[in-house]
Amino acid sequence: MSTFIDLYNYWIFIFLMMIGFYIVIAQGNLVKKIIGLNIFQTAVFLLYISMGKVKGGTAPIIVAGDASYSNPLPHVLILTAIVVGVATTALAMALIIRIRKAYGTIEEQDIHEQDASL
Amino acid sequence: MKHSLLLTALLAIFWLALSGHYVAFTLILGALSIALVMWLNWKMHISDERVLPPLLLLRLPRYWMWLLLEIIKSNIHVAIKIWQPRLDIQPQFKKIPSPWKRDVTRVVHANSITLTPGTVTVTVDKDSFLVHSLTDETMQALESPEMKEQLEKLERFQ
Amino acid sequence: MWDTLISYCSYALLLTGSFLSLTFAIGLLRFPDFYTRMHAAGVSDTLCAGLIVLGLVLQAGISLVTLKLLFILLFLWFTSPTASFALARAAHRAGYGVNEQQEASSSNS
Amino acid sequence: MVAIAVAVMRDLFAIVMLFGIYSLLTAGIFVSLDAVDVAFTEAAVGAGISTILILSTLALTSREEKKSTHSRFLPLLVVLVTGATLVYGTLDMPAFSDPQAPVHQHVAPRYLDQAQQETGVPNIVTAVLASYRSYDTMGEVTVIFTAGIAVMLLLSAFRHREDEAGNLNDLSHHPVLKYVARLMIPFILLFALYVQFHGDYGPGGGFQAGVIFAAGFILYGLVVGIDKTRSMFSDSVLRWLMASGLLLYIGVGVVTLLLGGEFLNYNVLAADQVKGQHWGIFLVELGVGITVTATMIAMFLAFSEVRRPE
Amino acid sequence: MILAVTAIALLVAMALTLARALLGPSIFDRILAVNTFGTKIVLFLGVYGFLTQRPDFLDIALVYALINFISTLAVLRFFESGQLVMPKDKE
Amino acid sequence: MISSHLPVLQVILPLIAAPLCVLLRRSSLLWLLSFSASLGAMVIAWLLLQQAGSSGVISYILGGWAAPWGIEYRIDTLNAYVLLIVTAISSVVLLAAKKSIEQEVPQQHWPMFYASYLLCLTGLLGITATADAFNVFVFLEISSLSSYALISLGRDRRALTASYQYLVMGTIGATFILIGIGLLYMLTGTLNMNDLAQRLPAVAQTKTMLSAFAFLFVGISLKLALFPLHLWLPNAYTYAPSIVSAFLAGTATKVAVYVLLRFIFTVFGADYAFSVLPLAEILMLLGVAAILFASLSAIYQDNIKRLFAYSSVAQLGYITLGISFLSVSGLSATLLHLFNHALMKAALFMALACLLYRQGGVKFSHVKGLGRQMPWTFMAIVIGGLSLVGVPLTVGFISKWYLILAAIEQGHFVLVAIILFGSLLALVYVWRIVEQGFFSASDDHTDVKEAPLSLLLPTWLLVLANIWFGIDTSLTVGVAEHTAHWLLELPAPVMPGATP
Repeated sequence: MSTFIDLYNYWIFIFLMMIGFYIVIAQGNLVKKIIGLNIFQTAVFLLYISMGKVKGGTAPIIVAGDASYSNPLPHVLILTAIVVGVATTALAMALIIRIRKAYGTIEEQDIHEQDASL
Repeated sequence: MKHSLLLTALLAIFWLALSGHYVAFTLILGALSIALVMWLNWKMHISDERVLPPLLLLRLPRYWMWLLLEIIKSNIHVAIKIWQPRLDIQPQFKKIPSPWKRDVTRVVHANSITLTPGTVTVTVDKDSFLVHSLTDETMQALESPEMKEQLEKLERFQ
Repeated sequence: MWDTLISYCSYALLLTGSFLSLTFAIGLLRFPDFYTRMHAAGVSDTLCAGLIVLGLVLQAGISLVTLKLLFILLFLWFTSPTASFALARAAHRAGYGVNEQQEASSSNS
Repeated sequence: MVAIAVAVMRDLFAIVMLFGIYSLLTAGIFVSLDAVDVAFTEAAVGAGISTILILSTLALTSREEKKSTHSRFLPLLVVLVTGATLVYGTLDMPAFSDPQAPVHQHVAPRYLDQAQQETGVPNIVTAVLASYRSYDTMGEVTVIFTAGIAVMLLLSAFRHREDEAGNLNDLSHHPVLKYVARLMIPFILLFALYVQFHGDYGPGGGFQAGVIFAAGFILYGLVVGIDKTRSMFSDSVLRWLMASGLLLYIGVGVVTLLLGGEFLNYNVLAADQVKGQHWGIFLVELGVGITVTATMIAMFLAFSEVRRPE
Repeated sequence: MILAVTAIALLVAMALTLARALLGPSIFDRILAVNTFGTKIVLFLGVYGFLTQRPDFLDIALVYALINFISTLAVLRFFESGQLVMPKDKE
Repeated sequence: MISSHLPVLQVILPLIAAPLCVLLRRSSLLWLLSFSASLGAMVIAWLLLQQAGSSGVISYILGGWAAPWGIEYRIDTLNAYVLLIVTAISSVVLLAAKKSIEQEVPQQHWPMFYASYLLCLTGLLGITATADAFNVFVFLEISSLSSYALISLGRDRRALTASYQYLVMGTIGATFILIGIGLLYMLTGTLNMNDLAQRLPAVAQTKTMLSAFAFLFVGISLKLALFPLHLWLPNAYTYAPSIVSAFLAGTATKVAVYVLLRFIFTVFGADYAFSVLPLAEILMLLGVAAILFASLSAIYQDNIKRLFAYSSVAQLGYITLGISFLSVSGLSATLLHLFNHALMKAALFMALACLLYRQGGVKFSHVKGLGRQMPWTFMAIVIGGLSLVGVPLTVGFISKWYLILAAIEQGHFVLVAIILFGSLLALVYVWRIVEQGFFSASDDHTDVKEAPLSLLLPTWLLVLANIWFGIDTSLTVGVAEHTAHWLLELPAPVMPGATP
């Protein structure tokens, strides 16, 4: 039982990740898929940040005096990952706009039907 | 010109307040940053006399004091309405006149109305606002001569 | 003596602020239509914000933090009514609820 | 909670709003987990840029989602398997926020103990980002750059012609907004520069500053008019800025190479190590800021100028 | 102590606002809720900074306020331009 | 002085050229810049291979920070070899790019096209050179984002959906990899691969490590287009501009295979990887499934590009099959096939670029009877195809030979049969093209000319390489065997030609 409580942050992360992942693979709407992807990625960010937390620590900006700080490395990694995430989102959105122009729809199914009928 | 000086001064204050590191390097960076912002401002016509009339700044604090009182009064009023077990509100739209010549005054007027709980400016027309009000009392407060007086003073001070 | 007075003042401000924030959140849920909710939410946040920020200012004493807090407050007081106003205007232009009977009941917009 | 609602709802627009809240909440959680820099970025990106981009896309496509007739079984199974793998993995994880966890024993302590002496930067996140792992950060700038040119590549052919641009200045005949925005933009821009140059001391740095700087112009574009913003930032100006930021970053690396150090070893930039680090970090952060600003503005403009479907 | 009370009050208020955002019913209600939510989170961050004795994180609160404002405007822009006029009645 | 900085120059050279491309307007300059950057990278890769062969592992610390704190580049024969493959293919493909994109990509997009191409190259090289797990993720995304952009440039509107599909699956893959790296970091507190390898055995019993391994494996498999996760590949290759198909087919999946090898053998260690999960069985099963299903699918395609895309999935099956034997000859087969498949697929897709240049399409209906009008192009396809089948005197033969050897060594005679059957299937689909080209009644394209020299030359360069390395195997087999020994931690034979 104690494991369960000790790890609660990770359970939250897993829960969010599963929802996000589900949206990505189960939804037919292209925009919504990307939103799901974002949720999925944000969940992973949460995993990283959680592991960097130290009990009683504060943000890793050194101040005078003795203090314990949280681990800065995951923060750095996730900063990079967030940027990568937004870059992917932007690119996906541009693609969706083009797809909509080419097909007139942003539903996966309609697109498949149109392609199949060619 | 006057305006540029004023804006530069304000920006400098803003920078100094934010920075908290008063060594030569950051101060030089601050000066460069302000210069960059002023250049962009000039290039893109973002802010000019009409947006930030220098004289207004002198008058504005007194207006704010008055407004603050109004806000507190109406806040209490609305808070009571919310906690009342039975909803006792009279939502309504009304046009109220806003005969001000200058943009600044009109903006201040419109935002003052919105800031005061219980009333919201919905649209701004040439010489009137459409206002939505939660109750009769809040609407009456808007039409009080006091508000008009305060705004007139503002208009004169530009 | 002076310190205690200041901290009591600050506590009073903070508590009133929190009380107001709760009040308006309840108003947000209780009021029947969009415009009235707006009164509850966007508008009243300004005082609630003011009280809390002032409470914090008293805690901080005279320092750069105070200035930053005041900037935040000023910023909120500039943007919040502007945003509310823009929202109200958009809703109005979209033809939303000039007559509130019509929509208190339904979800069509 | 929010995430479930996102999964269930079908009004895409509402979903985006909720997504904004989700982002803000996540950012709040980051703050409570001491990751202030990350929260800074997530707020600016998730609640800001991503939301705006997704909204622009919705405006150009459609906002109602059709009911999906997909089979839900297979996706659910995949998700459950993934989740189960993770749950299985968590069983042996060190407890949350345990200071004895291996993560806090290796590599990280050195950053916390020595980074300030070695780089002269009290914000360890900045020190690691811009010095210890600055090569990663260069990759990050490259990713942003790539996305920027990709968006230009995809959307530039669908640009409005000048005469059509008229109906785009939506909020520009909105006196109150216009006024407030004009009043605030100089301060927003200055604030961005402050964030840029104070990343050493507090949360912030090139990326966040770039986003805020761009946000200033996005506000300008929203309120005063897209075409006015465009006249300031033509495609070639933006490209030039995007490339120069990245080149500045790489350039610092090349200079350190020529001075006899390893790539991006700032120590060789000045006689004194801390001074060299200071200059190096300053310059690469500037590079990041420039590229990010230009890319964000470019993306915003590209999305805003796409011809609307009839 | 008082700070903690304030923080909790703000959290409760945030939860209630979230409920409004989820309930809707109209899109404007949601935007309103999001906007209010943003303000609340700004305040919360301020209080939290004091709670953890690191008030120098106010910059983040400032950024939140800024981003919140801009994204609200961005949202509204699409209504003003008649783009996403009004949703057809759902379902 | 230069020689000590080669590892980083390898990646930086194309990276510097990319933003410069965006600033240039003249198309000849653009091409020249890109080509010289790529060629320079190839020369560096060659030098690195020499260095790595003679002096073992080359380590380069970036930013001057020692390894677990800073990021490190570690070049050994394995990644020097992959670097050489990637840069060589890239350079040859770029030779033809100028002509080909003139027709397939609108002029306004050229600067961006070259920039994306170089960024993709940078990303692939970065993944290969680095010894830092998180750095892999960053460069993976650089290459992925630019390849999404490149694919979406295809003229068919399906290029857009193909790119979108690839984006979603690629991002899921990358995020899985990110989760895996995160879990590993959680267990050890380090991101450096070498450091990881030293610290992981201590935590080898944890469930967390197992799930980290599972996530990494699935994530990389998505990028690698391993059999059930290959869905993005056929569309992406089919609708991308032909230059892009040639480049990606020759490089992207190869690098993914490299990452898989790197994680399995260097980070986790073969002992761990093959004992906790039935990895050998999984890889073998998926490899066999890929060979059979993808080859069968290829037979039923009427678009030649798509046909070859499916064939790529099948060839990746051979490559993973080689890993599954966990023996020197098996791994040698994998490594050889990395190189050889890159050569043949690049050659074939380049030949298709020639066809596309003249005919505007590569369906069977487009190529009926063209064998007489475009003999050189078709000869290229035939030789490339034969190499795909595995006919002696071509490179395809060498790798299949080693693969069969490995199967026999372990007594998997069923697998030998399957490999031979796969070759038979390959023969069928290659024959279909030949039949259409030479023995089908020519429609009314008597006026179609042979492809321009600037396209044919690089194509034939690759074709001749196919034959050359099929006959003179000293370089490839030498490197592959050396590396295979090294991966399995057996005493390695001296690499031929590696003189300091």
